[in-house]
Amino acid sequence: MAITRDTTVDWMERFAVAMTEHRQELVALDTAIGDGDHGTNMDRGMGRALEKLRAGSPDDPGAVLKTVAMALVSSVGGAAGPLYGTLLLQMGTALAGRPEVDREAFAAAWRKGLEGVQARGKAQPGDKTMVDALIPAVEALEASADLDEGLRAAVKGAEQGMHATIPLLARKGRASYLGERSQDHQDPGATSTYYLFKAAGEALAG
Amino acid sequence: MAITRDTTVDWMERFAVAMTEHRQELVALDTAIGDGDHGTNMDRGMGRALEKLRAGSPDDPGAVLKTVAMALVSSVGGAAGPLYGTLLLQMGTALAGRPEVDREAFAAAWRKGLEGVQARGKAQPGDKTMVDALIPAVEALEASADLDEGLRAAVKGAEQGMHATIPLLARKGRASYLGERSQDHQDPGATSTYYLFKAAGEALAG
Amino acid sequence: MKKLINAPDDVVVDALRGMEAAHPDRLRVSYDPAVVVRIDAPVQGKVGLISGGGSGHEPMHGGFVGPGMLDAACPGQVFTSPTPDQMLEASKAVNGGAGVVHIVKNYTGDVMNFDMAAEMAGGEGIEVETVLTNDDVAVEDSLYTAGRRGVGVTVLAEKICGGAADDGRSLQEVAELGRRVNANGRSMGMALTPCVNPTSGKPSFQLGEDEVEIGIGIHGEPGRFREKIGPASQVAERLMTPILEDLPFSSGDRVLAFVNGMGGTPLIELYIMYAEVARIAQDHGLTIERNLIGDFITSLDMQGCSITLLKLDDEMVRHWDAPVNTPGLRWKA
Amino acid sequence: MKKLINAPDDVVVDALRGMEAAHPDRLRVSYDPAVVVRIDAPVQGKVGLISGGGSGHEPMHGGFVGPGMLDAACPGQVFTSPTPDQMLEASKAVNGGAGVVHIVKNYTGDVMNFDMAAEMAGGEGIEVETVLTNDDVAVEDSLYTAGRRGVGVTVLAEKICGGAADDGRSLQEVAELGRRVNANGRSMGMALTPCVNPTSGKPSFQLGEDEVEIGIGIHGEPGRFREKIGPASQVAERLMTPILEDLPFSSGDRVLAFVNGMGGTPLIELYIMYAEVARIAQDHGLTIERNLIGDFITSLDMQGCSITLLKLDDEMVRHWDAPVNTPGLRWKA
Ligand SMILES: Nc1ncnc2c1ncn2[C@@H]1O[C@H](COP(=O)(O)OP(=O)(O)O)[C@@H](O)[C@H]1O
Ligand SMILES: Nc1ncnc2c1ncn2[C@@H]1O[C@H](COP(=O)(O)OP(=O)(O)O)[C@@H](O)[C@H]1O
Ligand SMILES: [Mg+2]
Ligand SMILES: [Mg+2]
Ligand SMILES: [Mg+2]
Ligand SMILES: [Mg+2]
Repeated sequence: MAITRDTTVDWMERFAVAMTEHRQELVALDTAIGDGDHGTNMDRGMGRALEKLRAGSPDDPGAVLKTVAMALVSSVGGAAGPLYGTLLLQMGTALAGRPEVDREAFAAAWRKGLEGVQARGKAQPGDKTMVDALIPAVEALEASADLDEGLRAAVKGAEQGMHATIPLLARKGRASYLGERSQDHQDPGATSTYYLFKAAGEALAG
Repeated sequence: MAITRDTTVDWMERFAVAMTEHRQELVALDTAIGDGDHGTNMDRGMGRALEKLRAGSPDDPGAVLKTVAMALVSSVGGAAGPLYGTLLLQMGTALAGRPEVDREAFAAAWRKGLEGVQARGKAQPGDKTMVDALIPAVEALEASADLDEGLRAAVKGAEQGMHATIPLLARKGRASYLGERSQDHQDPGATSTYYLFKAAGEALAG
Repeated sequence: MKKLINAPDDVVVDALRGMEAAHPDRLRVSYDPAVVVRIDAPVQGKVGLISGGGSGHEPMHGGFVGPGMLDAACPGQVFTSPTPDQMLEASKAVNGGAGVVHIVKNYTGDVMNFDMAAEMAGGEGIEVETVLTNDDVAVEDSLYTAGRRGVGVTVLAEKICGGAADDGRSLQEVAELGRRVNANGRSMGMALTPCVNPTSGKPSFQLGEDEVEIGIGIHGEPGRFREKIGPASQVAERLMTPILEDLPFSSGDRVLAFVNGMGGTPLIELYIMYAEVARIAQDHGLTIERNLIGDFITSLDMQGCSITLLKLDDEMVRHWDAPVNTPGLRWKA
Repeated sequence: MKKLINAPDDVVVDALRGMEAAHPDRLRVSYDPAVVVRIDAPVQGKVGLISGGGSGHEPMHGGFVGPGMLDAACPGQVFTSPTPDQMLEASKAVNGGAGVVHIVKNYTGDVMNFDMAAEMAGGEGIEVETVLTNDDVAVEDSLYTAGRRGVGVTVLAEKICGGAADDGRSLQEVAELGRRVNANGRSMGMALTPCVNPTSGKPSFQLGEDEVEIGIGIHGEPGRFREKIGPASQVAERLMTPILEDLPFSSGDRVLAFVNGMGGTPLIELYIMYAEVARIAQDHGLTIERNLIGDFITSLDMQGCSITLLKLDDEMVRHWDAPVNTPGLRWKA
């Protein structure tokens, strides 16, 4: 089964719910190695994104992601705003005009999004950022045969990437100010990225 | 036995020691109904006064009291500075030129000092101030037959006056800002005044 | 107690050393007796203007010494009024032949020490006029108490009298204007936290985790009452209502609104308070023609604020707007 | 958490309402997107100067909008960088045809949002030059980290670039000067207490009753190390030593010394710190030609301070001394 406008909207709504539910968890993670606002920022941003979705009613998956991207860029701020904004903007652009999206196109869009995030933030794998959750998830999606399997694998990949950030020493973002004190903490952005894939798995799997 | 220059210096030295020993007690009393500096102010002031006594070596009881008065005026500040300064300045002036001071002259000097304090501070009896310790002490000194008896009576009078301030509602000084909340607290200035008489009893009795 | 100090007993002297090091071009600092004097004092023919009080209220008073405001300030120990010898020294240093105005906050200690100083200055042939400030509506005023405390209006009186003195007004005129400013100004303060006096090292009062103290003084004196903290809008009402009723201020009045921080409150909160003050003033038909927002008369590290409203007339506005060049207040110079 | 606010989510908007109510004669405030613009912007032919960042650092940046300093400021949520649409709006509002300088503190979020804004502004034909400040020596700098944080130097760069822009300098010249200021400035901060973010309601870090945190950031980021509190002289050494070694500053240098309060520290303590800074500077043969003491780049209610030293040249001094008229910094106007 392919990804449609409606399942994409469902994905974004589930992600918004997750950001509200896990707001405190993300705040706690960001308080430990950052400035404690990641949960608040993402929750505020996705709330704004849903408003825009309802107002604009975009008519294909790409347009949905672009709408969310613009809302995040103009309401999240911090590092996560430009990063998630760039991620979804690149994905939306890659999917422009397609009413239905299959695994291959979806994986390609994620690749473009990942490239956009790295271009914007200059983070390398292992720098303890959302990139560490993105890479294994995107690679899993690329490697799998069909969408359902790919989504399952991507969620697992994101989860592993998220956990893998715990021992890492942060080299980008606020956490890098802590040097070694940034170790033994899970990266907030990698955690919100895992929830993005988790929501995708729930909404987009047939 | 009459009061001499040396016994007057001894009196002031004992008062200075008392202000150091009871500094915290006076601070605590002033913290409860004032701004917590009475002990610090008096201790600092009497420390300065002893320096001046050693430097100046005044040659009669009146001169000793004037020296202490000027030192207090220029180093205590707050309400207590002008009040104790005026008290001792008036006493010193009253005793000017006498190498030896008997009970009668001493009592008369205290009366002048008390009048000076009331002129400076406008406090009436019962306003919960040092005046409430001064009045019974001075009256006792005036009423008694000889110096030793007078000093004992004055110390007792000051002590009773000091305790009598506890239930009073403050009408002068910072404590008056508290209205009824100033009740059930002993007045700091009445307390330091009691120590002034106590030191007199120790130093001036034959 | 955690403070950026060397030793509790050195706080005032060390801060004066900082003032002297920071503003050698504007201020002369003497230590015994402690006096801060504008560098070019005495200004011949100009009425001299001095004030003083316990330390711990910075920038008041030393930070207000300079052209357009005070000619000298006498810093006492923390929360303890200065002594007559300081005030005499200051009066001599700023007397340009036109007499000296003493601006005195109404506290027993300040009043008695300035009284002695005025007597001494008179003895040395210096004409002194005293302006007593007592604008704190949190304290009930009566013949049988020490009367109201002088708080926020003191800052406004120092600026406005400074403008008038620069403008060549006579000793009487400057003093009269100062008294008029005091008569038309009302203040009230509140605290979120007590302050910690470096000498005692202890909080000036105890306050619950969710309590505020309404009607506090600037020496950590507890206030009229305490209550559970409410929104800024409610705190503003608590302070504005007694202020508005006391003068009273009435619809059509032109006012200066002064939102003052107690020392530990961030500016962002003072602006939030100002928004509420402006709303309430408007609801009462007042026109805020001038305002002042920031830490000007503080209480060490206390968190909280005070509000002062001054009913303006043209002369006050003119002298408020006049150039001022001090470390703590500066414009048009 | 006890604060003078109405609700955690309204802090920034309510404070902006206060700014708008307090300074209608000088500032224009828009709320969506949130931008504070000087009333007479754009000034034709003048290089436009904007900055922005998370709120909670007041008076920076909104308090520095006005003649001689910033043309506009973009306030983000508390401690969260603002968004590109705010910066684009501000750039449009202040572009007088000579281009716009973005003064950006080096934080990942600020940098990325300003990058996007610069791209958008370029798309609309506005020439943008970015000045990145990264003066915090508490953070080790390297290609493999986010690099040093921008702190105290930002205030100095905003004033000095503002003076240059008023002086008719070109976009390139103003940006170059700003970069030179950053290259010649170093800062370090410390905290006696953490700050409490209104959104989380929790202290940004834990500190013992007798501990200080050395090397903190302005968002409650913990510092390099913590130690038992010592006298002000020792705290000053802790901050000055790495600053002096880093540039390095050497005997004979002319400097501007900036002692900044973190928001909850009383002015009297900042002057005590300044006395120590002046002593240390003198011991190292530096000449302090200018100074700034007070709360200018704060961290909500945090108690503590930061020290910034800027190695001066004649051009910097001239533009520092130039008239400035903003709510937060004002002289000669
Ligand atoms: N340069 C970067 N590249 C990729 N991701 C980054 C980068 N810097 C920060 N991040 C991500 O952003 C997250 C923090 O986001 P957030 O707290 O919202 O922003 P801020 O750090 O500005 O407060 C980090 O946990 C990290 O995953
Ligand atoms: N008007 C007054 N007349 C007489 N004594 C007074 C008056 N006002 C205050 N006092 C005395 O001064 C004492 C307080 O002294 P102190 O704490 O040193 O001064 P301050 O109140 O200025 O801090 C009070 O306890 C009271 O006994
Ligand atoms: Mg964060
Ligand atoms: Mg006292
Ligand atoms: Mg006192
Ligand atoms: Mg942030």
